[in-house]
Amino acid sequence: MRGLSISALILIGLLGALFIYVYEDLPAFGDPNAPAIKYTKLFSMAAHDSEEQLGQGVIPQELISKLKERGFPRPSRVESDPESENGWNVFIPKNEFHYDKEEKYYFIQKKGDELNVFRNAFVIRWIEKGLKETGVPNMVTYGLADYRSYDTLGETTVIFTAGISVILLLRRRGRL
Amino acid sequence: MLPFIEHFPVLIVVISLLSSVTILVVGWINRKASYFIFITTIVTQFVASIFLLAHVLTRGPIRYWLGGWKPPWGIEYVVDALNAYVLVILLFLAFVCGIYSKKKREHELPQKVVSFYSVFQLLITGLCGVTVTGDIFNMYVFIEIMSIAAYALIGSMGKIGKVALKASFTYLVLGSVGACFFLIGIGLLYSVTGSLNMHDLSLLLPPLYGNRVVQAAFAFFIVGLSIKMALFPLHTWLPDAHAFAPAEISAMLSGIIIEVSTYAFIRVSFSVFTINFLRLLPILDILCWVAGGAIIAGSLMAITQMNLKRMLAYSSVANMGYIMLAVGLSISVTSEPWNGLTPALMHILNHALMKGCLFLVAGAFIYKADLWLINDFRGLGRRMPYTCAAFVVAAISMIGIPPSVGFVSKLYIVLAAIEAKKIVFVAIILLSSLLNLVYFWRVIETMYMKRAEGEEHSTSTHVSKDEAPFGMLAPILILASLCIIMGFFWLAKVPMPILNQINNMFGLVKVP
Amino acid sequence: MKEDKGERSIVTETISRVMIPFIQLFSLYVIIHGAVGPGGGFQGGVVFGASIILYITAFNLTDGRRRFPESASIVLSSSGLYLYAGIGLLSILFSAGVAQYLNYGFIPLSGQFEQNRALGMELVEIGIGLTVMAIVASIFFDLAHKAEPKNKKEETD
Amino acid sequence: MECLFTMILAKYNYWLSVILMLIGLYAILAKDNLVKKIIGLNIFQTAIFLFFISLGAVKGGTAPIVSQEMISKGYVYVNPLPHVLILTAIVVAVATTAVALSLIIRMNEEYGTIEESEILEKLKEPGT
Repeated sequence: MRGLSISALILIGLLGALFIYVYEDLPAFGDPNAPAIKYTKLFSMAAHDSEEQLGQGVIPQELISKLKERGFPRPSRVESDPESENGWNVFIPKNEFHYDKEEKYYFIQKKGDELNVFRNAFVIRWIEKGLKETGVPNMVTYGLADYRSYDTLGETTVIFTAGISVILLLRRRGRL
Repeated sequence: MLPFIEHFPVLIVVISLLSSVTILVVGWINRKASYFIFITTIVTQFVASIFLLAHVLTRGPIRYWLGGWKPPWGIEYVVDALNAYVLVILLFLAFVCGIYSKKKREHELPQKVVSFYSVFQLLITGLCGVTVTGDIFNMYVFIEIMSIAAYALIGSMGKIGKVALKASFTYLVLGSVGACFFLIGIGLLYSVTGSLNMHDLSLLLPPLYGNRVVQAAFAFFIVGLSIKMALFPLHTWLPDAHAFAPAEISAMLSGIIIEVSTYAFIRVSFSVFTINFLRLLPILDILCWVAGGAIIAGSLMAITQMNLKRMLAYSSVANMGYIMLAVGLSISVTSEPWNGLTPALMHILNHALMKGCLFLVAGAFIYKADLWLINDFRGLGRRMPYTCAAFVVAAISMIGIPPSVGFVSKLYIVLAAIEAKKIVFVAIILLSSLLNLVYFWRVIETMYMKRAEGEEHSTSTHVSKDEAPFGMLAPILILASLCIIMGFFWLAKVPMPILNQINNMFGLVKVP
Repeated sequence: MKEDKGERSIVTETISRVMIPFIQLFSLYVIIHGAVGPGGGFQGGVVFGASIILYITAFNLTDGRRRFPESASIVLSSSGLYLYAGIGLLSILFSAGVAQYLNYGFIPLSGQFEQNRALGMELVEIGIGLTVMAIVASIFFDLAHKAEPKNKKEETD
Repeated sequence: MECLFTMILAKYNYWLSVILMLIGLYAILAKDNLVKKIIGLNIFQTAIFLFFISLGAVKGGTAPIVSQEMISKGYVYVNPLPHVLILTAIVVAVATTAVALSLIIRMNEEYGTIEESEILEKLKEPGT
C-alpha cells in the first residue's frame, strides 16, 4: 500500500511539473482578448501599402495570398472596425443554408509598423447573431441545443447508456 | 442539393442509437425480438459503411455540417478514407460477434438479453461516433459512450462475474482518467486557439507549435489515449478485463475498441497536430521505443499465463505494440508499398480478424466444456475439430507464417524498420515472433498431441465429436478463413488504393 | 420492504407530499424557461428526478415503484431519445434531404425559419428532460433496491 | 518576490483547479476504498470543469443571456462555449459515477467488502 501511495505521489509530482511548465503560456484569467473569447493571431505583415488599401476598403493581395497559403477561406470584403482604432473587420462569404450572407471572420490590427492578422473566435458569432438566428435569448441554451446540438444528443445517449448499464449490472428480476 | 449518401455518416450513428432504444422498448414486450432488431441494424450499418467507403474513394471526403452550421461554428462530420476504412472493419467485426452472441447469450445470460443487446448496440453507436466525427469535443463524448457501454458489458457476466467486476472497475477508473486527460487536452487547445473543429485546429496551430500549452495538450492527448488503447506501461487494466468479459465482448474489446482508440490517436496526431509538429519533437521516436517495450513485455507475459483468454489478452498488448511501432515509424518511411501509415492500418485490420477469431474460439471452449486453462485442453483437437482448426489458422497467422495476414503485416513493419534504419526493431519483431510461436505452440500441442485424461490408455481411435453449434462455428470459420484470404489480398495489393489515399491525405508520401 | 412500512414518519411524509408537486412544477418551469433564462432540459430533468427520489426516501421503495413503475421509466426515457433523434431525422425528411441532421429550421412547426428553430429547441429540451428524469429515477431505484437487502444481511451477521 | 506573487495571482483560477486535480488524482491512485476512489475521480472531473469554466471568464462579464439592457449598460458577456461543453461533461461524469457505484454494489455482494486490498487477497485464494 505504501508503495502505491509513493508512486502516486511521484506521478502527481510529474503532472504538477507539467502544469508549472505550461503556466507561462496560458492566457490570464478573465482576459477579454484571450483566444477563447476574441481572436487567435495568424500572422503579421508589413503595413506600408496594405494600410492604405484597407482604408479604402480594398483587400490587399498579400493578405489573400498569405491566407490561401495557410488554407483559410478567401476574404470578400473589408471595413474598419467601429470599436477600435486602426482595426479592420474582414468578411468571408457564408454559404450555409438559409443564412446566405457574409460572416465576420478575420480581424486586422495595426501595431507599430506591422499589421497583425487575427482569426475571430467562433463564439463571437454565437454572441452577436445567436438571438437573430435562433430566436432564443439564452446563449447557453442555443449553444447547447442548436449550434452544438449533436453533442447534446451524445450527452443524452450517455445518460441513457448509464441507465441501461445499471439495469444490466444490478437488476435481477424483470423482463430486461 | 446534398446527395443522399452524404447523410450516411450521421444516419449510421443515429440508426444505431434509435435501434438501441427500440431494442429496449420492443424487448420489454417480446424478449426474442431484441436480437433480430440488433442484427438487422448492424447489417444495415455495415452495408451503408461499404457504400460510404466506395463513395469516399471515388468522390473524395464527405464534409457534413450537423444542424446546418458551418464549422467552426457548429459540429462537423468528416468522412475520409481513414474513417471509412475503420468503420467497415468495426462494423464487420461487430456483425460477426453479433451472430456469435446469440447462442452464447441464451446459454449464459438468458434473463438479461434485452439490456445486453441494448448496451451492445450503444457500444457500436459510440464506436461509430468516434470514427466519423470531425470535432474534437464530439469525439470525447462518443469515447465516453463507448467506454461506459464497455464497462457495463465487461461486468455483465453472471457466473464468473467475480473477477470481471474487479477488472471492469479498474478499467472504469483508468479509462475515466484517460478520458479526463483527453478533456484537459481539449481545454488547453481551446484556451490558445478558440476552436474545437479538427480541420480548423490544424490550420490555426502551426504558428503555435512552440507554445508550451500546445505541447502539453499533445502530451495529455497521448497519455489519455494510451490508457484507452492499453499501450505498454499503461496496460494494467487490459488483461483481466479482456480475459473475463463475455467472449464476444472480449473479441470486440481486443479487436475493435482498443483499435478505435488507436484510430483516435492517429486522427489527433496526424489530423490535428500535423506531421510538421510530429517532426519538430522526437515524439514518434520515443513512441517506437515504448512500442518495442510493449511487444517484448506483452509476449513475455503471455508465455507465463495459464489461462487461454489472459494469454490472448497479453498478446493484444504486444499487438498494440506492433501497431504503435508502425505508427512511430510512419513519418520516416516513404517508399511504397510500406510507406507511411500503411503497416499500421494494415495491422489494425489484421489484428481485428486474428484476435477476434481467437477470442471467439476461446469462448466456444468455455461454452462447450467450461474450459479456461490451457492444460485442460487435452484431446480437444479431436472433440472439436473445426473450432481447433480455426484456432490453429489464427495462431499461425499471429506467429506470422506465410501467407497469413500476420505474416504480411509483420513483413511490412520489418521492411519499414529497415528503411528507417532502425534495425533494433527488426530484431524485436523476430524475437516476438519466436515468443508467439512458443506460447501458441503450447496450446496447439495440448490440443492435438496430448490425449484427454480418461482416454490416455485406451487404444480406440474413435472420439465422440462435440462441436460448437453452427451459430457459433460459422463466425469462427469466417474469421479464420479471412485470416488466409486477406493475406492473399494484401500480397496482391488489392486494398492498397485506400491506404495510399490515407497516406496522401496526411502528406506521408515521397516528395517528388 | 415490509419493515419499512412500520416506521413511518408523519412529518417527512406530509412535508414531502406538500413539496413534491411544487418541485415538479418548478422542474417543468426550469425546462420551459430554459430558452429565456437559466435552465434547460438536463437541469429540469434532474430536479424532476430528485422529486421522485424524495418520494422514495420519504415513503419507501415499493410505494415509489407503484407511483413510478418500471414501464414508465422505460417509456419515458425512450420517448425522450425518440423525440430528440426523431426531430433530427424529421429535418432531413421535411426538407427532402436538403437540410442536414438536426437542422430544426426546416421542420414546419410555425411559419418562420427562426421560430421553427426556437420551437425545435424547445422540443429537444423537453426530450432531454424526459430522458434524464426517467433515467435518474431508474438509476436510483436500481441502486437502492440492491443495496437494501445486503445491509440487512450484514446487520444480522 | 512580489513579482512572483502577482504572477501567480494573475492566474489563480488555474492553480486552484490544478491543485484540486492533483488531490483527486492522488485519491484515485492511493486510496484503498473503492468509493473513495470514485470520490477522487469526481474531484478530478470537477477540477477540470472548473478549469474550463474559468477559461470562459471575462473581467466584468455578465451572464450569457442576450438582453438589450445589459448591452446598453456596456457589459460584455462571458464566453458561453465552456458552459455548453461542461454541461455535457457533467452528464458524462454523472453517468460514469452511476456505473461505478453499481459495480461497487455488485462487488460488495460478491466479495463482501469494498476495500481494494481485501478484494485482491480474496482473488488470490481460490483458483481463478
